[in-house]
Amino acid sequence: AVAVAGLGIGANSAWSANRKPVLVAAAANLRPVMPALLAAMGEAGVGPVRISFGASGNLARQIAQGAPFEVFMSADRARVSFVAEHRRIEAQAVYARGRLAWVSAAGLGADRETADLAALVAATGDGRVAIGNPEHAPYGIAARAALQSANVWSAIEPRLVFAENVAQAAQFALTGNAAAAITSLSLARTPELRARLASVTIAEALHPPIEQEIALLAGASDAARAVYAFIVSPAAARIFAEAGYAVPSPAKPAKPTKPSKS
Amino acid sequence: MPVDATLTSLWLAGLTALILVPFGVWAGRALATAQFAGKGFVETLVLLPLILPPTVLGYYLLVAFAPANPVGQAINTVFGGSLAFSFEGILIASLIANVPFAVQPIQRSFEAIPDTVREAAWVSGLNGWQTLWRIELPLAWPGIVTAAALVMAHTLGEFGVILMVGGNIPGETQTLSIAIYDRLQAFKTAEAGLISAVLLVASLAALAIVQTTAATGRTPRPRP
Amino acid sequence: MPVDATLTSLWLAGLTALILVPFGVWAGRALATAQFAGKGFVETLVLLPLILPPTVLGYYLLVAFAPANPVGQAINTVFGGSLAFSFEGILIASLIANVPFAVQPIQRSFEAIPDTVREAAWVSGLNGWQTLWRIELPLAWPGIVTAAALVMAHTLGEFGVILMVGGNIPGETQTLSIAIYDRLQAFKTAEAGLISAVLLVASLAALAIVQTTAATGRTPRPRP
Amino acid sequence: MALIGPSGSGKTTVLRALAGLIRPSHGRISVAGELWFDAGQRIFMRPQDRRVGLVFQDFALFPHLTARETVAIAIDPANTQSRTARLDEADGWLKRVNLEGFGDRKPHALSGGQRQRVAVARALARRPKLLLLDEPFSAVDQMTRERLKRELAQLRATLDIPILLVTHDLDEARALADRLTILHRGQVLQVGDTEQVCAEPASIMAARLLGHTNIFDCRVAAVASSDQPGRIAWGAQTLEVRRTGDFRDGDVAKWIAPDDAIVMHRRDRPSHGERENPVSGVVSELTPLGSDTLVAVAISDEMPRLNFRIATHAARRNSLEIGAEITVSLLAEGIHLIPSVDPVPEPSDAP
Amino acid sequence: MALIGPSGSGKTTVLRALAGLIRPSHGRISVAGELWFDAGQRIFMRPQDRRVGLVFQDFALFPHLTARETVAIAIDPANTQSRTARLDEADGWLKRVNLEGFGDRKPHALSGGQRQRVAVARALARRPKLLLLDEPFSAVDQMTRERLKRELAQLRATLDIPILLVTHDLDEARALADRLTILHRGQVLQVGDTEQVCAEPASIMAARLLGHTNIFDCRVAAVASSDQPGRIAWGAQTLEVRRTGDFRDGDVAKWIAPDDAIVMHRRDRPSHGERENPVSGVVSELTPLGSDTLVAVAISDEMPRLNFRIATHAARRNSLEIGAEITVSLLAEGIHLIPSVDPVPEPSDAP
Ligand SMILES: Nc1ncnc2c1ncn2[C@@H]1O[C@H](COP(=O)(O)OP(=O)(O)OP(=O)(O)O)[C@@H](O)[C@H]1O
Ligand SMILES: Nc1ncnc2c1ncn2[C@@H]1O[C@H](COP(=O)(O)OP(=O)(O)OP(=O)(O)O)[C@@H](O)[C@H]1O
Ligand SMILES: [Mg+2]
Ligand SMILES: [Mg+2]
Repeated sequence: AVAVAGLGIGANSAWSANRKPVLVAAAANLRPVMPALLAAMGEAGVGPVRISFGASGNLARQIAQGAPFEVFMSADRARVSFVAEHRRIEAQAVYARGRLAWVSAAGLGADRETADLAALVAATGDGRVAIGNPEHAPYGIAARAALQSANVWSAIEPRLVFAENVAQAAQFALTGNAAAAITSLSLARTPELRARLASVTIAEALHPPIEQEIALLAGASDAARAVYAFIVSPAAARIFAEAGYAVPSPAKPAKPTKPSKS
Repeated sequence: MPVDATLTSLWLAGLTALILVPFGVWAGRALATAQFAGKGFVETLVLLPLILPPTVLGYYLLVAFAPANPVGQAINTVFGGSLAFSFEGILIASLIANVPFAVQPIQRSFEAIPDTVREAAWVSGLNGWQTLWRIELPLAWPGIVTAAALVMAHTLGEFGVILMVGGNIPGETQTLSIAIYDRLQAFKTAEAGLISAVLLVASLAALAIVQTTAATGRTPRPRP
Repeated sequence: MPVDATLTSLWLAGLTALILVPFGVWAGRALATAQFAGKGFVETLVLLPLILPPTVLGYYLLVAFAPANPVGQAINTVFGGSLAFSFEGILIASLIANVPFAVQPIQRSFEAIPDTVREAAWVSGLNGWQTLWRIELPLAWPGIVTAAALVMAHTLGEFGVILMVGGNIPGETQTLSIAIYDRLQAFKTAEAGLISAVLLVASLAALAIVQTTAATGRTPRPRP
Repeated sequence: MALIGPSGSGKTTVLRALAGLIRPSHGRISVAGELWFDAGQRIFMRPQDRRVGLVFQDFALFPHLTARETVAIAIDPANTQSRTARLDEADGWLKRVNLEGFGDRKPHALSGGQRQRVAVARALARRPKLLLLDEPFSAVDQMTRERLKRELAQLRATLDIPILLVTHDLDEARALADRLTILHRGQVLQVGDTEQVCAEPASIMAARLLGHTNIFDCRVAAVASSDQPGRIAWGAQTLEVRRTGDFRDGDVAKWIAPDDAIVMHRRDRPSHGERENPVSGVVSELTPLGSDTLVAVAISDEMPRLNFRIATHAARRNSLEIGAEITVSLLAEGIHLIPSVDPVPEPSDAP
Repeated sequence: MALIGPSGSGKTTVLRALAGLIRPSHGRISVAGELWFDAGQRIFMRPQDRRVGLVFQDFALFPHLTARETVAIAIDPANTQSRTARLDEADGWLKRVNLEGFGDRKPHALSGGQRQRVAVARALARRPKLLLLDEPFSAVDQMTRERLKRELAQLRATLDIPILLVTHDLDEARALADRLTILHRGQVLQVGDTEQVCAEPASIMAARLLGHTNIFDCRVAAVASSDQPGRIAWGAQTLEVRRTGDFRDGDVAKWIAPDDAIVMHRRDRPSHGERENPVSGVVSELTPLGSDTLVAVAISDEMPRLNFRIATHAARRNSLEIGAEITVSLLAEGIHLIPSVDPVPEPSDAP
């Protein structure tokens, strides 16, 4: 019975007294999926956990500087490598692949399974289009790749605005200041966005995979190991898939993981 | 070095100070000399932009700028286009965020001018404007310089609000502080450090100039 | 309502003001009355935390706190553990970020005290401490209150530095402003709006109290 | 016109009202035919438009301006158009207040008296229609004060503007003002020709404020007529007086006599006016005050003492000493009667 | 001890040095056996430890404190331990400066003279070892001034501390001080017994500062001895003098005579001292100054005029008017000789 609010703040004090919560650093794009994950963890007797969301870059840097997180759920693999340069990692694995979605308040013209980026871009007229920052945000890098693959990069570039992360990109579209945004599919599927924005998935083939990697830091507690094991488990994979992530066929461990209790 | 971002930052800091300091003189003087009912309330209101986290402030500005709502429509009409993601937009955001820094120090320095000096100016035939220009402004000078320095420094360092309403467009809304943040996020630590150093040295130089101007403008304290 | 974050924020704002205001009195008075060589430099240095973007400042603090470097080791020895990601850490970060707000207004208000009043106190037999306590502090009161109000308001709204140094750990380093930011990131607009409103009302109330105290403490300006 | 009154009596407040710095709750002010203020008609002319010169009691100099600039600010650009001409004119005013060479100093580098003179120069430079001086010579030395008074007297002669001088120095008031107003607790006690007010104060308070120390009870024994002196009973004595004002026979009153109406009889030879009201007593106190000496004479044990001044050399020649018996004449011309009770309470400036 | 000198001569600066507010570049200060300052030995006692009472020229009250609190602050807690006792004592001091009932007012609600008296009360309440008064009565009315002077005289009698009084009022200096120092441009011109300094200034500048207006050229014709008066040649006249100081026969000098050494000959009857140095001339100016009248007499066209005061009633009785011929005697006793050239330049306070 781990009733945790969407933000994971409510590691509720009644039982956190006897069981020290696992500190998990999670990339901001995981916000929408986290409630479901936490619920499942609770049912599986894993946890309790306390989640700190943040930009993966910030989180990685903080962990590298010794932040007391035991589990790091990054938005890409580069951040985990960065952490690995500074601290020993006990285990790491890709737990999900991010998918991009095109969202727009103005509607999409036609209801399509996958996006025809050229048409979508054309439909925005001279409106602004928001993407994550292609310099560092994993979804921003992917969005740029997708736009380039669709040969619309040069057409749209002058009209692009760069958000710190996908959530902010979505916000730009949500407030109506941007005509459209490329955000994560997981965000696009949240009730808040679905209620006000039309969305369409962007084909994964258009961009390099957004491999979201999880790391278990050296010296982690048993509880943390259990959290790690749960995230890379098929049960979690189902939840990720439902939330709009692509799931790595069999979760492929980069290093052998210790046997988990689940 | 991100030349564009540097120029944007300097331009933004300069314009913000240029607009806010006269406003601060007007508002600070009014708060210092006038007695009216809701004065305490207004004084607190002035501090409001400080209380809200910059990103939150930025978010609400973004909502205000949206073409969908009446405020946004009005803005669109006035400025002939949306303010979001434009230099005008971050300028307005920066103006709002810096109001406390402009008003407070100037208000205090006007409060420190004795009434009898003001009255002596009137009796000498100076009208309101001349009194302001020739007597009050020179005496309030230290406070005005403090305000200018605080506003400029804070604008150079402003991040959250501008990130929120600016959309990080190079040459338009990407400021130096956002450029540094981007470098840090991209793990280009050395580059971030370099830009930070340049920002610091440039700002310190600018502030030193401002403070020196203050010192020459500042009247020595009276000897008994 | 995020009770933990509210408590953390209030505690942080209160402690920061409590520590910084006395420091501001010391430093502001020294800058106002003492004449020394590098004074202009020190005055500019005081503004430095304002110039650096909060996240950048936070980054450098984070690096400084790291156990790997000598500064971090020294800190570890003194505080018996790393400062990063602890309440002590964000407190120190917040102290550094707020130095300009504490020192500048207090310095100006000490500068406004005429030398002869200070001398009259000495001649009346008050030693340095008594002069400070019974004459200078009451006269500098408006500036001190301004400083306290600015520091508290700014700490409540501080975001970047704390996000960087604190690591957003609920119950320890997650402040109200970060909680609001989190809500916004999660598109919980209504909740974010509610928390913002509560933050605003509470801060305005606190500031109103502070400003009223200032008004009663503030001596009316002399009538000629 | 001079304004005197005890400290806190409202002199500065009157000047501030005239300058337009405060709005009285009632009354009207009109100067040189212009209506400046009328509470009833809600007319209020701004200080800028009133063209007054005001020397503030605390000077109120501009801390950031040099003496020259301070004075130049008050010079009307309509009269002196170029800035350099105004600065030159300012130098002229500074010279007239004996501050030549101090034009470049800011107030903090001037002494008290120098600051006050800058304030005087600023007020004069305005070429005012009404000059208001709040103790304008209090901080300057005798020599400079004489010079400033001469300047002021000249100005009065040339400019023909009303001047209101607040001063605590009666001699100054008598030398510079033709009319005198006595203020006490915000009320006008007496107003009139300076010499007349000094010689004939209307109340005990006014007499005290004018420096009278000889104030005694009496009863009118005979009213004076144009050809016949009156008589008053003072203790056991009867004194002859020239005027008895509105008093009637038998009225209780106070009589006062200025210093110079008391003439000491010389030991060696008769003095002028010895017929008039001779009074004998014993010297009870001698206070040398420089060129003059203050003499207190006890007439009898129960009666208050008579005070007068004589030149110190005269005192010496007449070998006045404590305990000596002397006779003085109280000149009938100088004796003045005032009501024995003041309409206002006793002297004190309690709030 | 009184300190006089023209505006800007450094009086305030001297007081500040004595109070320890500035460090002179050289010299030493010792009071009541304690060494307070010695530039050579690098001794400097802090103002707090010097126990001086200083009335600042601009009062320097504490803007945030009431009059009572202001005075209480200066009361030594070592003498009066409880705070309420100190406040009560402060009320006592306020009463002594005639400010009863004003204890709860802050400076901004007090008039100029009231503020000054609070400053005086604060200085006295310190029970100082040295009392420094910078024009402490300049802003108060005559009546209050007399009262304050009486207080001060009493205090001097009871406390036996040195008092240094800066004043522009010579009479005040003569009434309150036994010694007098004349300061000019930061230099001591003369110091000595008050009456002696007044009667025998050492230089032209000192004479002017002491208010002497009769300063004339002469040549010593015969030096005085103990039994024989001296003689000086003044234009065509020869005057008898009692003292000739260090001058020798034939020396060029200036002679001065105070007002009271000039005695007018009455029309009607001979006046005392008429034998001495009779000089005749024509009244060229008459300036009534209240109880006295200033008379200027032109002896001859090329010689400067003699100035003296007589009582206004005496002027009236002798029907003095401009153009009238009169004769005056210059009392030999009052004539004083001074060098005809001052070591310091001409009077002026240019920087
Ligand atoms: N702001 C104020 N609030 C209340 N009372 C005041 C205020 N200012 C002045 N007073 C009082 O008003 C009275 C008149 O003050 P004013 O300054 O006119 O006196 P003044 O005649 O100029 O005295 P002085 O000769 O001492 O300068 C005084 O009793 C003073 O205490
Ligand atoms: N800070 C300063 N810098 C330069 N000169 C100064 C400064 N303060 C005072 N002076 C000059 O020093 C001289 C002495 O000043 P001080 O105040 O001692 O004069 P004072 O004798 O008290 O005159 P007053 O009777 O006018 O008060 C004056 O000429 C004045 O202009
Ligand atoms: Mg007054
Ligand atoms: Mg002085």
